[in-house]
Amino acid sequence: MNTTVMGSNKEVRKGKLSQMNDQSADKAKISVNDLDLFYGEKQALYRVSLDIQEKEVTALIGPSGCGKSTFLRTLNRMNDLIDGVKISGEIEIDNENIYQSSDVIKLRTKVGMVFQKPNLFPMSIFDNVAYGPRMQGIKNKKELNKIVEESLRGAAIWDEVKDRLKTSALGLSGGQQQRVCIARAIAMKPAVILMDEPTSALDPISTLKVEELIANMKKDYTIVIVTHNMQQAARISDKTAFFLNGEVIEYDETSNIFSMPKDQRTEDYVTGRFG
Amino acid sequence: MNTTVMGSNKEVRKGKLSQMNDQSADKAKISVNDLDLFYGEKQALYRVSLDIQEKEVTALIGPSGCGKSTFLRTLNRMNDLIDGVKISGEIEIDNENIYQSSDVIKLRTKVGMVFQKPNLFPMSIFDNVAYGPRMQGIKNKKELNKIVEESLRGAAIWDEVKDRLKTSALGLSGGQQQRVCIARAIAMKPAVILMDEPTSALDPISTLKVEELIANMKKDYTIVIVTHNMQQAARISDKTAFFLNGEVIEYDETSNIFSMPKDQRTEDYVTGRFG
Amino acid sequence: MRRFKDNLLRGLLWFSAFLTVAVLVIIVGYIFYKGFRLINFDFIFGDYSPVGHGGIWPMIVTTIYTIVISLLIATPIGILSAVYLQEYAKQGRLVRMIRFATESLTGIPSIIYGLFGAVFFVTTLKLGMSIIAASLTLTIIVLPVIIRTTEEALKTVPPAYREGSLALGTTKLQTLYKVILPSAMPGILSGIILSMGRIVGESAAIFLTAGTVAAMPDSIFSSARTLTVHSYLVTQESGDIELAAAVGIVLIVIILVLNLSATFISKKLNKADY
Amino acid sequence: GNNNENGKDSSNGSGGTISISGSTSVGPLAEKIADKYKEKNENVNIEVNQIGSSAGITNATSGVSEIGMSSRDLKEEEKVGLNETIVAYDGIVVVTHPTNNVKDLTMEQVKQIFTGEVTNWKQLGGDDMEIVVVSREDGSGSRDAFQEIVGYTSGELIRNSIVASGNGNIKTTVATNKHAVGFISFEYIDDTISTLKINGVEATAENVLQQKYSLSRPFLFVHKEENLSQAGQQFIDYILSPDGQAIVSEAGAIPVN
Amino acid sequence: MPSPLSEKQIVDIGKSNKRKYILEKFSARLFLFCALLSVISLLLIIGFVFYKGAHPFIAEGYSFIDFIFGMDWVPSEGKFGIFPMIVASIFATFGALIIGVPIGLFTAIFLAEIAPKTIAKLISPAVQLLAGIPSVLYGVFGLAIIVPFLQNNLGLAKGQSLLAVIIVLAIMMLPTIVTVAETAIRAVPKTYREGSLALGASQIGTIFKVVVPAAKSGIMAAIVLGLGRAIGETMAVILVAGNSLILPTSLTDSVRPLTTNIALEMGYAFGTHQEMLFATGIVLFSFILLLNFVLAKIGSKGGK
Ligand SMILES: Nc1ncnc2c1ncn2[C@@H]1O[C@H](COP(=O)(O)OP(=O)(O)OP(=O)(O)O)[C@@H](O)[C@H]1O
Ligand SMILES: Nc1ncnc2c1ncn2[C@@H]1O[C@H](COP(=O)(O)OP(=O)(O)OP(=O)(O)O)[C@@H](O)[C@H]1O
Ligand SMILES: [Mg+2]
Ligand SMILES: [Mg+2]
Ligand SMILES: O=P([O-])([O-])[O-]
Repeated sequence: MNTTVMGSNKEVRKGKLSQMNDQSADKAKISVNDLDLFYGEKQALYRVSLDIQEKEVTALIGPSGCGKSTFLRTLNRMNDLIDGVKISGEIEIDNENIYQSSDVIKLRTKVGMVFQKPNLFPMSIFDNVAYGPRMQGIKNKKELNKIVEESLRGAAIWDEVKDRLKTSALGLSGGQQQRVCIARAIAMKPAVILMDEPTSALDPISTLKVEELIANMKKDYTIVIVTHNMQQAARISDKTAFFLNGEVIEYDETSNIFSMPKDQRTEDYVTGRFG
Repeated sequence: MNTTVMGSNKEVRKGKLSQMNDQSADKAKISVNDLDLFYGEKQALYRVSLDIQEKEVTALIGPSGCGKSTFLRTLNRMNDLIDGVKISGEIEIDNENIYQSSDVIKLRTKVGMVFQKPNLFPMSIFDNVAYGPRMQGIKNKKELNKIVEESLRGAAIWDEVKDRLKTSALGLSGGQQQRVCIARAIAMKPAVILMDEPTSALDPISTLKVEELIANMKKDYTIVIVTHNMQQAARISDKTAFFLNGEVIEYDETSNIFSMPKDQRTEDYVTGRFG
Repeated sequence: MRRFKDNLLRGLLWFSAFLTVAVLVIIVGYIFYKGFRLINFDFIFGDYSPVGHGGIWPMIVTTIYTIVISLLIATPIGILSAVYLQEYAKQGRLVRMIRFATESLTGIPSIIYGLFGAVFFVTTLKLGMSIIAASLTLTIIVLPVIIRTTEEALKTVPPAYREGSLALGTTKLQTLYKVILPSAMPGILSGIILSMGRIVGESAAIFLTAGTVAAMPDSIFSSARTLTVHSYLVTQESGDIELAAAVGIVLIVIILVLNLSATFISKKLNKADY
Repeated sequence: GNNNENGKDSSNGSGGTISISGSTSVGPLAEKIADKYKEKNENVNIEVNQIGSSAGITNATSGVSEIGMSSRDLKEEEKVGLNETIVAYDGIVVVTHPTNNVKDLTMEQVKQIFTGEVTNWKQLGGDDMEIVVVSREDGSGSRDAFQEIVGYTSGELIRNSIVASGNGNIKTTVATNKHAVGFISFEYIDDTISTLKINGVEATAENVLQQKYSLSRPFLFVHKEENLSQAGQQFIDYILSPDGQAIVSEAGAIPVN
Repeated sequence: MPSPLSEKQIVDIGKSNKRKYILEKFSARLFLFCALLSVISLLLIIGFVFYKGAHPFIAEGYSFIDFIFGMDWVPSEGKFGIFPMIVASIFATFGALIIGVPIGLFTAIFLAEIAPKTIAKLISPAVQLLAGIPSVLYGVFGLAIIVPFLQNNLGLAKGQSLLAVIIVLAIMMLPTIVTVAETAIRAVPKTYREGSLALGASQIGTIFKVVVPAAKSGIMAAIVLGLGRAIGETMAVILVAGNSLILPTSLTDSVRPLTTNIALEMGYAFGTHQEMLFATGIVLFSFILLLNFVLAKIGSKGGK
């Protein structure tokens, strides 16, 4: 079934995209077309269309409540969990319409996520990080140990927790918890990682480490990150999308967005003159 | 009783302070001496001593887990709620030892707080903001309306919520929630406001607004703010304290901390070379 | 004024707790005071005889049978029902209906359950007056208790746990038994403890379905007498309050042991998570 | 479980399970006799369920139990297909609180008490205090018999009488209330309550047998012919035997002679 | 970082996902089925009670109005009026609610919020333990202690009374209400308490304005379950109610609630009498449904 859907969608997609963004049409890892999203009666996203390139970091910026988190959460269908959410439009990842395929599990294994607030489980640090791999059926202790260590190192938290892996993860400070959350997502080695202000609770040191990490991961992974920190967006991202009231106002190379935005509102926002 | 305590304490305090910081001895709004804090066995603060001046903004910076939040929470005795917390040393606010006086309620009315994670109650927005004043016995509808509007305006959130004051506060986005939290604290018109990374969930626009607000409030209030954002600390604070592993490494005028720190570790940290 | 109100309320809180504890202490004290004299090895472990006070070992065994069987059936069904209501169902007519049904079941007097069990399980399903017929009846009685308490426990699990787990590509089922149920465990357990209490305390529903045969049951298809039914008959027919109280003491000890083991198990479960 | 089938299986020998259910008044007596009987016939198992006369009769009719016990006469509608055997008689005695100094009543006075014509012990030669009447529940064998012999109907029973379920309940109620008067079966007499003479006659088994004391009623075993196993028949025979009747006396009930 | 999954593994995951989805679907059905079992049970019980209880009115020509509003209950004379019992049931239930709910909730709040940990750790299990004490023993206690107490202190001829029923039921509700409500209150997130306290609210203010409202749903559950216990209780009530067939006019009158009427006579009832006891069950049932309905209404109103 999937194949037919894929085939037919591809054509639609190609057709659409060729009008907009010729050279990147075939490489787009994630392709969003005309996405509308409603929370019950309230519309939160308006005709959002954007192509996210593979092995790049895409930053989503915009004022609070503009729909960044909402958009991010459609990419791994986390909004499915909320009652009364209606979605129209198309989202394709690897040329597959994620709302037509029914394999949400595969989607979410492929598209990892780090949330705005740390949401560790009431388990040990080790079990938190090993959670995803275990659920995929990895039982081997050595392998798990390896995954957990790598992931924690990757999230720049290994040294702080290596002696207390078996203690509750909820005893950590906010920043520490958030970094374990990142480790937990990394442990799944997803293809795409969605991050919703992952560093908003981190100190500059950890933030830098995570930024470095993101820069590193970019080699293999596609990353979409929501951030309120302009500098961060400027530092780490390749492309930036500016959201306002549920619409994408401008989407371009990060350097363009910050140095020569086309839209007045973008300029106002990135220079802090907005509102 | 208070007067005697005050009298006797004053002398001790003066004696101590005169050795350290003569000219500000009499003006210190909050004076902390030799504060040790333990979570059960684990020591989280080591001999912290610092004087916080009235009508100034004092920023607390330092890497994640260094004890900033812990310190902040001793100032309004929020740590009393955690089992197994042991405190030694002295904290005086307005020359009154807050751990000797038993009137925690008065202390907390005087010392407001905004937390790291938004923690609105499951009530309407209006009821959240009116909560504190109501608890103080204010029943008059007009008065409450006025307080709520002023506070929400003060937290730069009025326009976004004025049409939905009676709906649940939990339906707001993270940033919106945090700003309502600030409004809730402002509504109490406290003398001191403690803020634990109040803008970490806000976009730059709201952040700027809140920073402006803080600058404004400084005229009347004493503000202590934990932040991970160096720029923010530099922009808004008069004094900055750098924490590391539960100790205050350096405490000075903000300009000094950022331009000519005395301690190598401070310098490393503020320039991002740390770790 | 506010102070005064606070102090008044605080006083009421202390007073209520004191009252509760006092009442409970008096009741337990009374039961022990009345029945303690009869407690000895023969009374507890001896075989029943219709003359004198008789041993109560067959009733102890029957009581344990009913607890175990009813809980074995009711606990999974109850928990899964609650899971359905909280985690799976879309709020709608069906859920309202189920909820209404469970709530109504809590209010039905046990005598009606007894009559129903006697007609449905004993006669229609031809189970005869037996431990199994009583256990099935008890299952229906405690089902709403387990459902309701489990639902409440599930509600307290933060949504962030669900999101966190699902975002890692796990199924609802995995999320359920790895994250949600473990963090809801204490609440579920208190529901199970309440249910045990209800099972142990039941008389009307049991004597109509299991009967009152005062002999060691051969199997779960035997008719038999539980401790509570025993103390009921004794109170009702011979007015021997000492004997009823002595049986009560044994019941209290059994419940105590069950509660402690339930708590122990939950601690174990929690440990296993770390 | 399938008592019924067990019973049939054993219809050739004298082993198997005999299931008996019914009256809570007859139950203890049946248990005692069964206990003795089992000592002699080890391969017999007797289940005695005390669940009320009506339930016992229903069970005997439906075959859930082999034998039903009743402490009252069967209603016409209940009689269809059931055989009755009187296995004992039971005396009923009027009881009061031990401190009550009224010790003897006429049958007429008993009637006046229970119908509410007399409401103060003073009127009966006792202290000046209200009478609290304690009766059994409607349908109880004891109550049926008591009312019939004393000569009043349920409709005439004083309205605010306490209604207690079971002999034990009446006993406890009367034993803890100085005002109270009730009636219980001979089997349950002890020193927590005081027993009254009726028309000057002491409530004893002898007096019942000599027909001097008229408050008594039969204890019945009922069964359906086709459900009664050989073992069951043998058990009924045993009860009616001198051995069985000796146990009846011992238990405080009155033998059938 | 190299891609962690080889081709083969990816295929495996695809397969196991299929299994997962099948399991997922199956489990959802199973859960629904479990949930429906309660409905089925309820329907069976209702069907059974109605089948038995409606018979006299449909087939034997008894009037339902006379049944509900009749003042006389003399089964042997064919008089079946349960009005006094209805009144007794209502008084007993509300009386128990009025006493038991506040005391139970306040105790729960005390244990969850105020009591020192050591004390709470001692009392909570003790209270749970009491949920398991058979109702007969509560009845014995009521008969041996409460009834004489009322009789002596209120100067009555007999202590079996509406008041005794109310007290015994209130006591019996306590363990259920305390246990369920305490769990619910403890589950309220700490951040709510912190937020309120940091605003200078007193501990008591915080408890009553933030914590208790946040635990509302659990508290309603506690009340519903406690009420269920009170309405469904028979054995203890039989012993202390007196079971007189009079219309109660004061707390000291002895009464016969609907449940005791059923339990008291069912063992001896036959034919129409038995059916009328089932009809009593129907009335009781309607009473319970009505109460649940009202509570649900109150619950959703408080939720706004
Ligand atoms: N579950 C929900 N139900 C109804 N409305 C919602 C829900 N979640 C979010 N919204 C609304 O949708 C809009 C977009 O919210 P979203 O959380 O995506 O904003 P955001 O850009 O992530 O903001 P922030 O930077 O504050 O996190 C907001 O107006 C918000 O109030
Ligand atoms: N309730 C607690 N029990 C035990 N240890 C705690 C508790 N709260 C905090 N800690 C520990 O105390 C130390 C200081 O924590 P604190 O939350 O004050 O750090 P922080 O500087 O605010 O960090 P962040 O920037 O991540 O919020 C950390 O090592 C933390 O693990
Ligand atoms: Mg967001
Ligand atoms: Mg902190
Ligand atoms: O219990 P009885 O039927 O013998 O009164």
